[in-house]
Amino acid sequence: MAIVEQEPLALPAGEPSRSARPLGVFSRPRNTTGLKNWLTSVDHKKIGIMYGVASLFFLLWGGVPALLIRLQLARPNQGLLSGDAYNQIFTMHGTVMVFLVVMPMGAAFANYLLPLQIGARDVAFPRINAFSFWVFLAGGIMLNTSWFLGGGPDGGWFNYAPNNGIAYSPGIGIDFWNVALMIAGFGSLTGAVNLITTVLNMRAPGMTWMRLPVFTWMTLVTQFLLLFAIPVLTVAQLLLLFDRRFDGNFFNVAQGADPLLWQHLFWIFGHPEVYLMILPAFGIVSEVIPAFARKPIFGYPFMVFSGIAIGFMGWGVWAHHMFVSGIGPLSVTAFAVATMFIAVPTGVKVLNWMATLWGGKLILNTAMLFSIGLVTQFTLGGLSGVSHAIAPADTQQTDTYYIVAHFHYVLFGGALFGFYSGLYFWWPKAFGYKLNEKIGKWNFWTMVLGFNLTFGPMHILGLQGMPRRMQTYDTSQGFNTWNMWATIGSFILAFATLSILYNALVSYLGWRRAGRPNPGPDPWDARSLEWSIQSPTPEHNFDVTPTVTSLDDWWYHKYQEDENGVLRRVASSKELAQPGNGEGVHLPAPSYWPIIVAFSLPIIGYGLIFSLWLCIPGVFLLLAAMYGWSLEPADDLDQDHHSEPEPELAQTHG
Amino acid sequence: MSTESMAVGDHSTTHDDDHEHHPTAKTYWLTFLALVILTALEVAWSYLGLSGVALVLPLLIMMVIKFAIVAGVFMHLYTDLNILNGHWFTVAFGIAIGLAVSVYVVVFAAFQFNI
Amino acid sequence: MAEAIIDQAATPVADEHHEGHYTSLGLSNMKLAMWLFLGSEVLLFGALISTYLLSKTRFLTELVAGNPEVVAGISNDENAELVNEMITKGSVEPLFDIPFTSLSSFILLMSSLTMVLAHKSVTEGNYKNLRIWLSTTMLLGATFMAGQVYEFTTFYREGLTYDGSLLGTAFYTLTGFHGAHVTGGLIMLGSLIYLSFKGRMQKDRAETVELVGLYWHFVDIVWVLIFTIVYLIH
Amino acid sequence: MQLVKSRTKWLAGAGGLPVGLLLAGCADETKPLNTFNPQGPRAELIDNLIQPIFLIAAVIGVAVVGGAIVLTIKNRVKPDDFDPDDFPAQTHGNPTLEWGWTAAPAVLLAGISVFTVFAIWDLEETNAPGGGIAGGGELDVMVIGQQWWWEYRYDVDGDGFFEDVNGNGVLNTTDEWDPADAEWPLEIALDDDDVSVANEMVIPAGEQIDLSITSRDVIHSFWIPRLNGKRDAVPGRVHSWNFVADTPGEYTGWCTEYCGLSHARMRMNVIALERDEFNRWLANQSRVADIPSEDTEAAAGRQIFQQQCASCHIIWEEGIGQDALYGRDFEAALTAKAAPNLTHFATRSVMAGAIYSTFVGLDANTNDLQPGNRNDRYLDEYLELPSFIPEENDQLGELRWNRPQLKRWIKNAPSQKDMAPEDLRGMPAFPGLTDSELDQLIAYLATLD
Amino acid sequence: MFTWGPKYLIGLSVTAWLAALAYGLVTGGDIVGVLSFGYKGGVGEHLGYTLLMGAFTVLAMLAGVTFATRDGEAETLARLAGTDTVPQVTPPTAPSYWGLLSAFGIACLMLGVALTSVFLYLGIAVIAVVAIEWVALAWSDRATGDPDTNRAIRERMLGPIEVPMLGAVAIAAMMIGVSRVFLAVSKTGAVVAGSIFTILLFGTAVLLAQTDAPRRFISAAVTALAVLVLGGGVVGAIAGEREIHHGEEEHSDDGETGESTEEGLLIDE
Ligand code: HEA
Ligand code: HEA
Ligand code: HEC
Ligand code: CUA
Ligand SMILES: [Cu+2]
Repeated sequence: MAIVEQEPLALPAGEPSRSARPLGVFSRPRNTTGLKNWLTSVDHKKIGIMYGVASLFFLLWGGVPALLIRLQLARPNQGLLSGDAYNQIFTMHGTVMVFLVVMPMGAAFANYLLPLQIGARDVAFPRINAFSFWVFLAGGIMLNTSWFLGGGPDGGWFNYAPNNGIAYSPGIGIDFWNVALMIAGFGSLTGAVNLITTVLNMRAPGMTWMRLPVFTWMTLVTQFLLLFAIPVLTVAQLLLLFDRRFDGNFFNVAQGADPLLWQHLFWIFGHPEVYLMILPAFGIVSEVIPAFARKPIFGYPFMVFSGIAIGFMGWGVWAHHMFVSGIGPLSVTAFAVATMFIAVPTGVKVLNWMATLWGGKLILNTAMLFSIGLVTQFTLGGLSGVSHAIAPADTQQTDTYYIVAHFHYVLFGGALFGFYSGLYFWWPKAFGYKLNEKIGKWNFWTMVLGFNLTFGPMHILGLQGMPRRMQTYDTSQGFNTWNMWATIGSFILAFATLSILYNALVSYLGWRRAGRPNPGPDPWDARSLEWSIQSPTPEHNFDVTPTVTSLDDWWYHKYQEDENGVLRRVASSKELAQPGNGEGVHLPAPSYWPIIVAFSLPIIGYGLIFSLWLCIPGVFLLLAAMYGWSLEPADDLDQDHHSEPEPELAQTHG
Repeated sequence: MSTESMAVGDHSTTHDDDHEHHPTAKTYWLTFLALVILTALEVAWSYLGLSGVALVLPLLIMMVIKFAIVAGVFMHLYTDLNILNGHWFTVAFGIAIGLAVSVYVVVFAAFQFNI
Repeated sequence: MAEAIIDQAATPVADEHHEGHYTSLGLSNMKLAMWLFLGSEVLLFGALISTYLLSKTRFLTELVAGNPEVVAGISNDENAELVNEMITKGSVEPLFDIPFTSLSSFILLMSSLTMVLAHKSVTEGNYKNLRIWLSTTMLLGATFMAGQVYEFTTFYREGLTYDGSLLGTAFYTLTGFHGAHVTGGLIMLGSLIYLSFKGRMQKDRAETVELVGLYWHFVDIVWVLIFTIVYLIH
Repeated sequence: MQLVKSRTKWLAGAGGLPVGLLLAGCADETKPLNTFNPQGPRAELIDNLIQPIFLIAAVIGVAVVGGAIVLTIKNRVKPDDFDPDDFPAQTHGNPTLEWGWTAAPAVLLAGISVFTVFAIWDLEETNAPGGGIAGGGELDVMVIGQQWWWEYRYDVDGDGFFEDVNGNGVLNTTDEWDPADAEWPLEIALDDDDVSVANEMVIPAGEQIDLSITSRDVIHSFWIPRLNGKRDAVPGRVHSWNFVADTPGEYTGWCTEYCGLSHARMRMNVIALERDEFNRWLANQSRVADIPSEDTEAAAGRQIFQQQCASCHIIWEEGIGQDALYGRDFEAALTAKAAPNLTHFATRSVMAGAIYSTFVGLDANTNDLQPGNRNDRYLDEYLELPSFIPEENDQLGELRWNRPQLKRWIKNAPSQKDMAPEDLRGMPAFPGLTDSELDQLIAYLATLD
Repeated sequence: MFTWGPKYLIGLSVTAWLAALAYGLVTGGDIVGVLSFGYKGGVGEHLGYTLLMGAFTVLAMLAGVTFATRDGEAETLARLAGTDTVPQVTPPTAPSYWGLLSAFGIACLMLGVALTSVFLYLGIAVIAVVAIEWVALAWSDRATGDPDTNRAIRERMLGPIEVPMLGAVAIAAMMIGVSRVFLAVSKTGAVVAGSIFTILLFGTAVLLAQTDAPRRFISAAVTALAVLVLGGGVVGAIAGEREIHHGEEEHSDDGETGESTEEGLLIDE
């Protein structure tokens, strides 16, 4: 796979460019705007935005089932959803939220920001980048088509064996879950390879390890987690695929199989997965808080190393999801203790953020509020996490709403709050206008209210014994009151979740009405390199690759300490920022192949589910497209370069 | 991972193949010979009718040596090691192997002992 | 393409003079990416090998214990002797044909040698030998695959069906996956040969050969593991 | 165990109270699944462990959240006061501090982990080998989950239940054999003395019950919150677990591992009785069923039962040996073949995955899924349950057989509980049964006391 | 005037028609029914008959169309239109064997309908290949005025499909061929054959790499190997698999069972 991006498969060096301009789809896409451009773009910024749009869409799409769950559970013995429908709905809710919302949202920020923060022109492999996105989207769409093609998966998001077997889930929903996530996972994997290479190899001169912005660091750790975790999930899914589709026996107890194998494989992936969901948000917060506290991040090295530590420790705790699975007291002991200690590096992060707030001059705009929101809400979720780590206590807590409360506090109160913060923070960089602060504050406060009202009661419900994944309950169990509150909260939360879209719309219209004023390169007076270029980011990113001399280099271009050690502004952002004219800059050309390759995979996927015959055209298309890809030079040799009269520069690329 | 050496690396450029000192053909042939001998030894060992640790341990050791030889010589990890910062290949691969071995050994232990 | 982006605008002219391009680590992007990819493959094969080991252990325990379903799953009309032997030995060894698999391992090791020689040839600009070694590698790989086909057919005939037993499922999945990787490598080798005949695989493209080589050696390494863990430690 | 108890006690004393207050209303009888209402030493052990930890967590939580809020309010700059050239002190960090707050939680957690580890091992403790039920020391129960009800098998004669495929039917009451070592598939050797009941587990109070938990199909989880935490029922594995109920009473639970369609309707009931009451109960359960005399309604019902129901349900009668049981080997795929043993169905207070009461007050006659009056039930009434059944002209508030619900169930079980009988999971509907036939069936079931 | 397009199509359609008649009759139709499209009397097996008759109809119509347009032949068309100048014609990009191959494919298809499904699949495969290749070729022939460019375009379009497919076919042929040999000989025989083959392969490679072998030599070596593999495969396939079941080696050592002699025979072949 990896060789396809290789230029050597193109014309040899020095060979003059062909004069032919073939027709139709076989010529390279040239559009720089419009739908066709979005479909064929290899620009990391456009891809980042597409990731963002897709995951926001899926947030709503995954929120609808959540609301249905809450409606069903608002009162005892409701009949809104049948058992079957309920099972599909919570499974899809969890799956969509994890795989199609939080993960791609992390990828959105990573894609948009990584090259900018390290001073690069694009990621290492732009076409693979496009491929990663499209393959994620293809997988996501395919997963959701299950609704129309015979029913959604009903195994829960961790889909334990043998309940996921064909005997217990005879529909095709689980096959969709299986195959579609395998496809989406492939995108994450290629994305990880790409982004790691980018960070390792494409940093601007002087951008040493200890000068990387914290967000970049956290994303790097995240991508390593993906790189190593995805294949484990893939294997679990392959085993399931072979069991379900080809009568394998991996989870066939009658043949001596042990169903716990699935749990081990899934959670070896699953636990790193939860950290890779939170680390990008941690990175975002570590950028936002210093910017608006107007002081550097407290304890940069500790922030970095605790992130790395979380990444490593995340690999040693998976069986805390299996405390009651019967893995034996020795394993339980080991994993319980290991799990508890993950609170240490995480605590370092939390306390360092607090120390950054300490003595700062805080500008409490929406982005900052959401970041502080993360610090508080995540901590609550983390603390309940530690209480799960007390294995004996977890035998009471596991599979109750107490767990549901925990993971919504860390996922929504952590990851999503962080992402919202990031959206408000980087919106002007990406789109050239700020989001409305007033609506933003509404957004934040309704979110905090709705969030705590929804998930706070779940702590109590869980400890009062309400199991999760319950289609309904009885009055005699005493769950009525808090469930009602949670349902009310969830609608406030839905309103809050939606309001960022409303905000975007209102802000855009207002901005247009005001004659599209430019917010300037550095609207927040922030610290990292992406603020040293114009907003919205020019297509080529940097006119001139910056040379970095310190952490927060951009900040120290603007401000320097005078002889008294007092920080003084030496120049304005406007003067310092790169003007954004990309003379002579050579950009990778758009390509059709990534999207074609990406969408050939679901064809194979449908084939695996419905009829193997369908795999034949799928594989055919895949092979052909991969070949087309590798024969296509990464640069469009025929294309004129930006404002350069003589078309051919190809020969310089040996 | 000293910050120092990385900082130096930051200013380097790609080393062309001419600058890399890949092994000579002779080294490759000798490596191959070693691999063949090890394989033969492995097979022979498996025919001794041993069992338990006596069977498994030597086989595993030989396996690891073969693994290391292929990775080191054929995949140039040994030579790439010498290049400034080239240990990133080894780091990436090494983390992977370390993670895989430890994680899967733990899984296996959990099943084996079930305690 | 990498160069397009790394084509650091700061020094556009200088770039024309040296072949390598600026990267922070001084390593090639492609090579780094390949190693990262291989790292992730380590986890993949690790999981598959672990699954195999676990499944085999469980299968043997049940078989020796005489679990009728498990016995029925591996038995066919003719292999009573084989099944008995497996039960008495408590091992899957009777199934295997170690001499033949040793030959397979040997073939794959040999193909690693020819692969590395191919790379050497291309760095030396010896395109004839490049083609010879690439083709030999590919033919050896195909021979290995022929051996797999042979082995699968034999095992199947001997009663080890894919769906009949846990062992069968795990064995065919693991070796099949390795086989799929070999096949992928064969396709890459085929492309290299094709490009070489088209005159597009020259000295300055040596890295491509090296990358395919990395992949190929990795697949070989996996076989080193499988051979020892699956076949010899039965 | 002792060690942990003594150490956690003082912690609990210090921490338990405020936390208890914090979760006010938790220890409330109307919440039968409450984890803060331990009724046995196992649950208490867990409770004592977690209460102080909740307290610590609460303190940290309040400190962090409160701290963040205070810092935010204190340090915020009003937009009007904002002066871009007025900087706060540019602190880059303070390694001493940071090492401090790395070490402090680590030390705290190390302390907590000591208690945790002890508790983990304490919970695993199974009974010392003893003389079986007859000796009055202990009770071994095998708990078998399946979609979507529980079966309990009592080892009455104390010879152990299990034979593995090698025929190693060894006592699980001795040290020598751990059920976890059993080879799959297990066969369950029920002797004539042993007892099999569904959905409702009856135990002697104050005695440790050793459970061997397994499953016939998918993973379930056995959980009686007031007695102990949960343990998964995994097919192919036998997990040991145990609990003690301090006082007689009813303890409810819920299957807590997602197990498909009717996971929400797979609950369990444990009734703890005084020892002598328990003995009485056990003696009754060990009996075979009476055969109704000819020409009664019940006899007609028995006829129908044998035609329609006996393919899945067993009722032990004179002459039907216990080893003629269905499910002597239970395999993953045998789901529907395993249906509740109905020999003493009329003595149960719950049915169908413990979602329905088998007896209700008069006012609840027409209301399905209305077990509210379960709270009105008394244990002596439970014991007298069979005698309530045939009464005519009940007084208001008196309990009687839940005929309407039972009728609905037999007529069309899948409409009462999500099931997939077409995939052999659950009980099918019998649309062909007429009203009078249903009455006859129920009359027959009512004789099964 | 008949150009070769309609000629070819008419030929094909007649073949299809005859095949349909034959098929209908063979599978139990009567002559009237077969001739009258089943209007009166039976046509035998319906599906096959319908398919073949359908093929006939389509081909006949195509023949009509090409005849009417004079096969798009420039000269003829010009004459028909009465123009003086013949439109400029670009020479074809590559010689086309596709017509021939498609006839072969259709023949296979018909045989497949009538005889065994192996031919049917082969026919479908051939026709699919032809369809893709021919369309691409025809299109690229008219893409630009420059035959070289046209060839380049054709390669650019079809290379991605052709090269991996051909590669896959080659690899598959090798895998099947060699494995057939292994399967035909005895267990030890497989090891021996494998070793010999490998050493041969490797030895040839080493020799070729060492010496300055002329091109012809290399071609010869490659051809020899290919023949060896394919020939061996065919022979092996014809010989069939040896009796595989466990313990054969022991048996043959004893030399007392029937299988061992059979095995010996197989090796002899
Ligand atoms: C973003 C995702 C995310 C994050 C970051 C975490 C973080 C943590 N999680 Fe969570 N977890 C999930 C997502 C996440 N989790 C999900 C989705 C599930 C359910 C899966 C399912 O079943 O569906 C789950 C389930 C889960 C379980 C299994 C429960 C069960 O099913 O029985 C456990 C058990 O140990 C656990 C523990 C922890 C711990 C110890 C942390 C720690 O990392 C938290 C550390 C943070 C803090 C502790 C707060 C800050 C620290 C300080 C202020 C310092 C001082 C603190 C102390 C000294 C205590 N989690
Ligand atoms: C990031 C992850 C994430 C997020 C954001 C959420 C968000 C929410 N989740 Fe969920 N949740 C999970 C991850 C997440 N969840 C996971 C992993 C599970 C476990 C699944 C399993 O057990 O397998 C779970 C399970 C889960 C349960 C338990 C179900 C059960 O066990 O039976 C519940 C119950 O209340 C719940 C509720 C909610 C609610 C009310 C929200 C709210 O935040 C939702 C807010 C609402 C919206 C975002 C909708 C806004 C849109 C509209 C109002 C409509 C407009 C529509 C269009 C334009 C199309 N979630
Ligand atoms: C195909 C198998 C099958 C048949 C036939 C069948 N049942 Fe059932 N029955 C079940 C299963 C399975 C359950 C458990 C359902 C559950 O609770 O999830 C059950 C539960 C019950 C219960 C509740 C038992 C308890 O202890 O909870 C009663 C009473 C009952 N069946 C009566 C009948 C009667 C009367 C008939 C015949 C008219 C009948 N069944 C026929 C499978 C069957
Ligand atoms: Cu059984 Cu959930
Ligand atoms: Cu976890």
